[in-house]
Amino acid sequence: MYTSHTQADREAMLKVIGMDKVEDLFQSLPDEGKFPELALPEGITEMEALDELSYISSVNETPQELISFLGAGAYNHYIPAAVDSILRRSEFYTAYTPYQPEIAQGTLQAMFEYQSLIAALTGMDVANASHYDGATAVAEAVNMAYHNFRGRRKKVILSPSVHPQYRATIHTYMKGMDLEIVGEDLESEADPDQLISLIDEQTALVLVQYPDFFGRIFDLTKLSEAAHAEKALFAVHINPVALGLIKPPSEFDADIVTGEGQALGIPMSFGGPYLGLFATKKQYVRKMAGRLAGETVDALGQRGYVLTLNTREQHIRRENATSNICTNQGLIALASTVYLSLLGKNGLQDLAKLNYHKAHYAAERISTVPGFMVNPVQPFFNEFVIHCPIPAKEVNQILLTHDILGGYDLSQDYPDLSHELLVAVTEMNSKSEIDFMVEVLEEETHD
Amino acid sequence: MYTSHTQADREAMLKVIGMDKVEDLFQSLPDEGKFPELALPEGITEMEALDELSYISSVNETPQELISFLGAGAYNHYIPAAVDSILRRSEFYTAYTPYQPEIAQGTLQAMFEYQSLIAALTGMDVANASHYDGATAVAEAVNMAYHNFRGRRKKVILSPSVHPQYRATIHTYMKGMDLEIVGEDLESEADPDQLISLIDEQTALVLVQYPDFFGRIFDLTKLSEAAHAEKALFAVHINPVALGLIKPPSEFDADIVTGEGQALGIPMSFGGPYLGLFATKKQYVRKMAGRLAGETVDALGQRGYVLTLNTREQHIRRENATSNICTNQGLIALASTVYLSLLGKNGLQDLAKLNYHKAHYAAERISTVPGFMVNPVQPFFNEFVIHCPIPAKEVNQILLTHDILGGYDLSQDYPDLSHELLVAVTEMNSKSEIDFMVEVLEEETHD
Amino acid sequence: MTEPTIFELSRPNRIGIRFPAPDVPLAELPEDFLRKDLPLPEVPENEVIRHFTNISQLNHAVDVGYYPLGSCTMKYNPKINEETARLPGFSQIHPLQPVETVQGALGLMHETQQWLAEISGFSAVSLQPAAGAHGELTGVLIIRAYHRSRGDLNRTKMLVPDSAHGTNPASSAMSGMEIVELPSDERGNIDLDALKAECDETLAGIMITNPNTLGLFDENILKACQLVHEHGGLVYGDGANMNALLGIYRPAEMGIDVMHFNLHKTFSTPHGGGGPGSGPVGVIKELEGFLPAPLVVMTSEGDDDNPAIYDFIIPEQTIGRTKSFHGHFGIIVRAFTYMLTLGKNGLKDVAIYAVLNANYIQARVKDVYHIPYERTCMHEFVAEGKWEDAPEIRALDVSKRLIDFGFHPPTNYFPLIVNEALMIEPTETETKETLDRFVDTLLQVADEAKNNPEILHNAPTKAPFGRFDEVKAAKDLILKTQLPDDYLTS
Amino acid sequence: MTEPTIFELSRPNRIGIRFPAPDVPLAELPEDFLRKDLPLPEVPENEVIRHFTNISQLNHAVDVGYYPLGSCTMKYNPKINEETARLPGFSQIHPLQPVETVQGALGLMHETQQWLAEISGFSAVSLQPAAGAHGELTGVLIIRAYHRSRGDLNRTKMLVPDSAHGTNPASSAMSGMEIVELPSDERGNIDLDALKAECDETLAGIMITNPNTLGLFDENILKACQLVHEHGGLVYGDGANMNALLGIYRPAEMGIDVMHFNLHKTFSTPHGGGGPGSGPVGVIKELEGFLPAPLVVMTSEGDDDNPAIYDFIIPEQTIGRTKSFHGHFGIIVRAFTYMLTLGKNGLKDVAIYAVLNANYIQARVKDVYHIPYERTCMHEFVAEGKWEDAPEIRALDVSKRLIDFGFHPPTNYFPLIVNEALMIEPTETETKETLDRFVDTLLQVADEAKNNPEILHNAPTKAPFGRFDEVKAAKDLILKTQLPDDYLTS
Ligand SMILES: Cc1ncc(COP(=O)(O)O)c(C=O)c1O
Ligand SMILES: Cc1ncc(COP(=O)(O)O)c(C=O)c1O
Repeated sequence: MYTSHTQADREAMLKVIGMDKVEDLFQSLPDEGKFPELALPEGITEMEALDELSYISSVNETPQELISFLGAGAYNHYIPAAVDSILRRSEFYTAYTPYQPEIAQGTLQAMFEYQSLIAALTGMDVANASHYDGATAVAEAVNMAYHNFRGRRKKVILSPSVHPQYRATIHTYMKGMDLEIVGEDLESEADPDQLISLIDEQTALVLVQYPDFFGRIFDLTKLSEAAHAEKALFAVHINPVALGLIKPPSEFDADIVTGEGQALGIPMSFGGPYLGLFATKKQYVRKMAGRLAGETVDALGQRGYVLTLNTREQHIRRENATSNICTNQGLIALASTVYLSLLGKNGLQDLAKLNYHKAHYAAERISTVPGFMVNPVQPFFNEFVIHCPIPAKEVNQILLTHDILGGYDLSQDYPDLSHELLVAVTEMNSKSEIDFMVEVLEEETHD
Repeated sequence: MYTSHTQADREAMLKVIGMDKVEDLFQSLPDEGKFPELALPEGITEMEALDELSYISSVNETPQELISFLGAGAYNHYIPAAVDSILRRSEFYTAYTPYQPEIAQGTLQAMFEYQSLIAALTGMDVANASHYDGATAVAEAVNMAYHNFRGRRKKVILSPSVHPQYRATIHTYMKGMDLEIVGEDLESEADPDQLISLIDEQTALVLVQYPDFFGRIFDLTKLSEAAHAEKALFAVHINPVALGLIKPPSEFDADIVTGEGQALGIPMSFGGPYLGLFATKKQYVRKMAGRLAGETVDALGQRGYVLTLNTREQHIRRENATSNICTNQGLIALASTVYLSLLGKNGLQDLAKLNYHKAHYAAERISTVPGFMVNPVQPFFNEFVIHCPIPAKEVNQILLTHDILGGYDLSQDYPDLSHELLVAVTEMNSKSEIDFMVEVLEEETHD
Repeated sequence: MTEPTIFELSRPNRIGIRFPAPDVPLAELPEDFLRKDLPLPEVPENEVIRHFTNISQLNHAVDVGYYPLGSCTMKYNPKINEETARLPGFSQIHPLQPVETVQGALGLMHETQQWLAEISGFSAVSLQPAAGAHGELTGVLIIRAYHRSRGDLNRTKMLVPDSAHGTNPASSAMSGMEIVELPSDERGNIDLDALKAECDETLAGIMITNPNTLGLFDENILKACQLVHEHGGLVYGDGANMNALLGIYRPAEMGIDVMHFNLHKTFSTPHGGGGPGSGPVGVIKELEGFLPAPLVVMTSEGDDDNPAIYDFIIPEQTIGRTKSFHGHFGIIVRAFTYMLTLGKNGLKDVAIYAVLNANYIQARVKDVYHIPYERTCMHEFVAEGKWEDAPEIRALDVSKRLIDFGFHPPTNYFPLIVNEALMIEPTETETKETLDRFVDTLLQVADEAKNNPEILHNAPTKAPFGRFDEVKAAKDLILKTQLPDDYLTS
Repeated sequence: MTEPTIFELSRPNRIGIRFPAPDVPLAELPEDFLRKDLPLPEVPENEVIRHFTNISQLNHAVDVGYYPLGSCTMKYNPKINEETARLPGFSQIHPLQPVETVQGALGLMHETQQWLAEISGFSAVSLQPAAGAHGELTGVLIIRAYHRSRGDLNRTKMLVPDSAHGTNPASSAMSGMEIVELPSDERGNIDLDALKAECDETLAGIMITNPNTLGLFDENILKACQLVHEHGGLVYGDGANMNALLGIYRPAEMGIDVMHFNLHKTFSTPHGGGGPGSGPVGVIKELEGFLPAPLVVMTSEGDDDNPAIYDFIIPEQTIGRTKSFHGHFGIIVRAFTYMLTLGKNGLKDVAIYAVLNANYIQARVKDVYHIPYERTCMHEFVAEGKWEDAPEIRALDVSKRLIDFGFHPPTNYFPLIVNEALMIEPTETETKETLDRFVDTLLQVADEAKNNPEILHNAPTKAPFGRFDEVKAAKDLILKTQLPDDYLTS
């Protein structure tokens, strides 16, 4: 299909090789099992494939068909057309990792700018060129902290209000480490200061999310101080759009900042590929995993960029590398780079405020429905928990009959939060969508 | 919105100019009517515009929703993904006409290849870089023939089976010429040889369509000979996909070949932008309108291309130019260039055959429905006329209730063909679509 | 840097895209008509992509760098416009579908007609013309039809200023007009005396461009139009320069009776390396009936419960059809998207900043480049690329040298009334920094012209290609790839 | 050629995209948490586009030219895959939507799992891993979990051949394994004696790559796997080189128990300048229960009237979750499109022509470039970039010189067991003409190495940049744009 060997080519090539037929190329393979008859269909043409895939995709229901208030780690944001127009440039998407900098400055400069933007956004000294997603970025923070103390500190303090899937990922990643995780068994909606009492000299890392999984914004100053008092590292997982409005974690003296970059111009795409943000302080740069582009000059004195500090990485250090990561999220990082470049300072601020105002409007309106309650005290960004008069699962079912995705049913991860629904509101939700949801709630839960 | 002047920029610039405010720039304009308050809305953001346009577009019904057998000059063909991926390269689409060849070889080489492909497809010596569409290409053929005889021959013979809209366009274009059009008043489905008796020494041009508007394929040898016997020019308007299967018009010794290039990888897009193909014999190249790229070398001896024979064109020759055309269909010509490059010899042959077989299957099946008749003798390509037992308009109405666009109701242009429907079948129509249409016809016209 | 042609990349039996095998019984092929050979190239998809990707990189383009090409309005082409035009509901509809299945498309066309009418002050707009020149042809044919409808068969004289774009006389000639060229006065305006002298009973009209191709707003415009009207003529407006007037002044107010727009200039639709464009034509009330057919109208306004309903109509005295179907719909979608996003204030900003940018460059270069008609310009201005103390330098040399700095040169040798013209149109979408870099380079090149003319003569040296032998091209007339005789089998 | 960074292009109060004003009443902002400054660049859309367009042109890429980078399978990325992945029904769905609203997505994932299982011979496949290394981590954790489920807590020794990719030992180390490096024998196979010596009751398993990173099919593979199995270990397969085996041989048949695929190599999904990838993991029956959660299953087969129904399940003994959500769905759509278009025969052709191309290049260069392990290779081979009569030349010099001819160099310095390695993977999508041009250039460069070594040392000179000072980069550690102090206000 995408091969182009003519009969003549094949014959000429075999002759040079000194073989009669292409099957001879596979003489060193075991005879048994060679050339299996695969139980797969024959290939189809591009035109048929598009037809089939279009059909399959049409079976899914998108925000065109469903009003969506689902967030919980993936957000429906507007993606400027300019972002995809750059991503479609095949000089970017059909290039490999920039191993030959003389002919890869496009990729390298984009990486360097990505690092610069993420550092600026998080307030940190340095950012790497990406991890797979928010979950693995968080897991790599644990990995980094563990190795920072050469495995000698054996405790990680993990807030229960870190995304449940990220916590699950940490548990998987740390299977091979001699580490204990504490904190998750606090009450589900514990506030960060409740973690302080768990910190001790065995603590390698204290890890919280900001805004947390429930959308709440807490002052992390005390927690950070407490961690640092015991010389533990302090890691904060952020929502990058929120940082258009609220203080960066650097102001809490975070040592590591991770984030899920999907909100920065990446389609929801059923969960991936997303973008793991990872930034740290300069002093930890050699402990950090992942690729780094660094500025330098070429033989002509021209400024340019190369992959640097490779000695941290698996292809040089093998089993002693800071991580096993090799392929990262290059193109997705580029998308976020273009996105942040377009929005810039004022755009991100405006966007963050817009999300904030819409979410607060929604929260206020929903609170007016009898039986529904939103915590009136704790500041939140664009996501919040509503306490429902009936199980959240049932609320969602009711809403779905009206073509609304109500939110994330928290009982899936927090058995005690059976009546709690996590609702996200972005710039994509119009006032009338919010009003419609409130109307449905009013009508359908009224009895 | 797409301007980027900051307050500081504006002030600095006005200062250099020596003005106080931007309004001063417009001092030479009449005061009355200056700075009108337009009754237009304020601008909206990109996100809102996409929303609005998406909504408007969703009101239209596409071949996703409707099974379509509509042709009559615009065809639903499959467009390989590679075509648009090249069209989206902004080096192509944000460039102007290649006036500076040193930095426009992309456009110029693409033009040269387009000319080469159209010449190869039509069998002609030379093709220009495009006209607006099939209709205007045909009108330019008349224009060229008129000027070829310096206005001394005053008759154009036009077959009634040339697309009615093209004929209408000719009538508009020739308003300023001292020309008479004959032939159109023959019986609607007259065959080309019926035109022969109209040819005389006053005839500048004989113009037919091949396959004709009714989809029919005729041998044009005699007609061509008759035209040439009177030293008239002979022009043939073609469907480029048909030429994958049938003889090129060069085999009938055509002097001018025009065509609608939309079938070559251009979306139907409600009628435009399309692509006017225009090719001729070498001896007429200086009479031809439109841009031409020609091969040459640069100062270093490198092969390259420039716009050539500009002396035919309006920017040099002004009122004596061969035509007024300036902007043409550059990017659309590029689309067809990529399309033809992808299909190549075998692809275009396969496609043409596929269209042929499907159309013949449809014709045969429809002929089995009582009261429906298809001319069983005359060869056709992918389009054919069915005679219906009731007015074609009613047939279409019935089909539309089943979400089928039945075809083109010929009575719109040929009052005598009130029960005739022009049906097109392409590779996009599956056998089951055809069978479904036949089923509906059977059920609904049965009484 | 020479890239093989697509034909040279061909090898027998390769293919870039396949089609399914027929799912129907095979019909007999028409033996008498079968084609014997089809000398098309045979190239796999990846080679096709590489080929066109590689040659694309040889182009300068707005997305690559600055493009101050006079008269062409090389503004930025917003990416959202490319997306809306590709929405399946727009790109996949057939032009002959029953109107009830394409109400969205008709509504969009109707709205576009309304926007353009409001911007220009005309009473009706046809979207049918495919480009500027096509709009001119349409407009002049409307003028012709108007006179003929009044029995004025002798009104066939069309006045065209010497500064006009070549399409103006060419379009008039195609419409059967006799062209009389009008001189410009020393301020670059229409010479009123010369105009007056031509005003007789054979006068069909005048084709004016205002701002004219010198980038100047014609100071005699009201009088000129009045004169023409008084003598029974009509005024055609070449709207290529509308970028200077959006929200500033409506052409219909000057006395223009028919005008074309260039959506591919003023309304940001991409030039595509030469096209496609779109050249809607606006007319005053009296000329509505002559517009080309069909035109979109709203047949029912709609209300809260019912959408508005649109249809095509044929104006009573229509000049007919100027092309197939309904105009360049895909381009119209882009332009409509653009207008929607800008709105009335955004449109006005376009003109203000286009004019500000032009005057800024003019002010910064005028001491070094002679401006033959120096006054406040509109969206562009024309300088001369020649100096007494650089006798061997022509405007083209300046242009070629600019290429070495990554700039697209200005328009050369147009308008014809300026010697060694450098026609500079900055457009509104460029930043001050870009303008400054361009001006600094212009100044440097002027200096080189005098002190180091060889650099200019040899330029460009930093582009992928050096200067081309245009004479050879016209002499050899190689207009297609030369295929070897055994092309089909080798 | 240096392009300013996006920060350097910034000017206060410019913006590239705007958002609508709130359509809701404004809420009070959380004063205590408000950010004071946000040092992001301020750049209009056209400047952003120009910037990224310009830097993109500094890249070599598959769509620009040949890219025979060993171990990376830089095959052509079909354009249709880019379209299907962007269908709104795929790109716009939320990962946590109720499964009944995303049956298309689940069905596609299930089909992909089935195709990969059939191709590889494994009994189940998880699509969760994000890349090859992530698949390795997943796989090794499965091996770990398997041993622990049997109470084999001491099985923590992982054997890794010295030719292995760096991710192999790194992944094992992350999973808490102790790594023991195994030497290769003189034919490039696993050294069976060395293997035998390590087979004890602490053996967790072995990580093999077959074809290995020399591009050779390991002739000892069946014995090696048997040995490991006999001693209670499991065999991990690094599937990065599956391009050689599609439709030719199923890895599960060799005795591999767990393996990852690289969809971004074998299945044509684009590399994106470094990612994203997708690294599904296949396992034998016994290991199914350990796969990461969630996994897609068909809960009802469906019939003529009812579609099949799909759901997520959590395997009983799952190692857990290795990332959020369900894997790189957007990449999976591309790979699925690719498999559909190829079908069983097309997949087999991929392997045949990948191997044919590699052997062809090897045959043509082997007299000039020493091939340390010379035998019929699979989809790639490793040559040495050094000669006795060119003592100052290293493989890197050969690579840099190839750049001058428009080729991307082979992989350098990997695998580590070859001195001055040039690892060449032609891929199946290249034409014979391209291979010939590449070979001719390799031969010319070898000649230059001996007769004109300076050319190689100075190369590249025809790329936009010359060689970079990597030491300076590591010393200066400038890892982000250096902003002036007054960045926010200047
Ligand atoms: C002043 C002027 N008039 C008319 C035209 C012709 O427009 P088009 O090229 O769209 O036919 C142009 C475009 O080059 C122009 O600049
Ligand atoms: C042999 C081999 N194994 C493993 C990997 C790692 O795969 P990834 O980069 O997808 O993590 C690679 C890719 O470079 C490879 O070539």
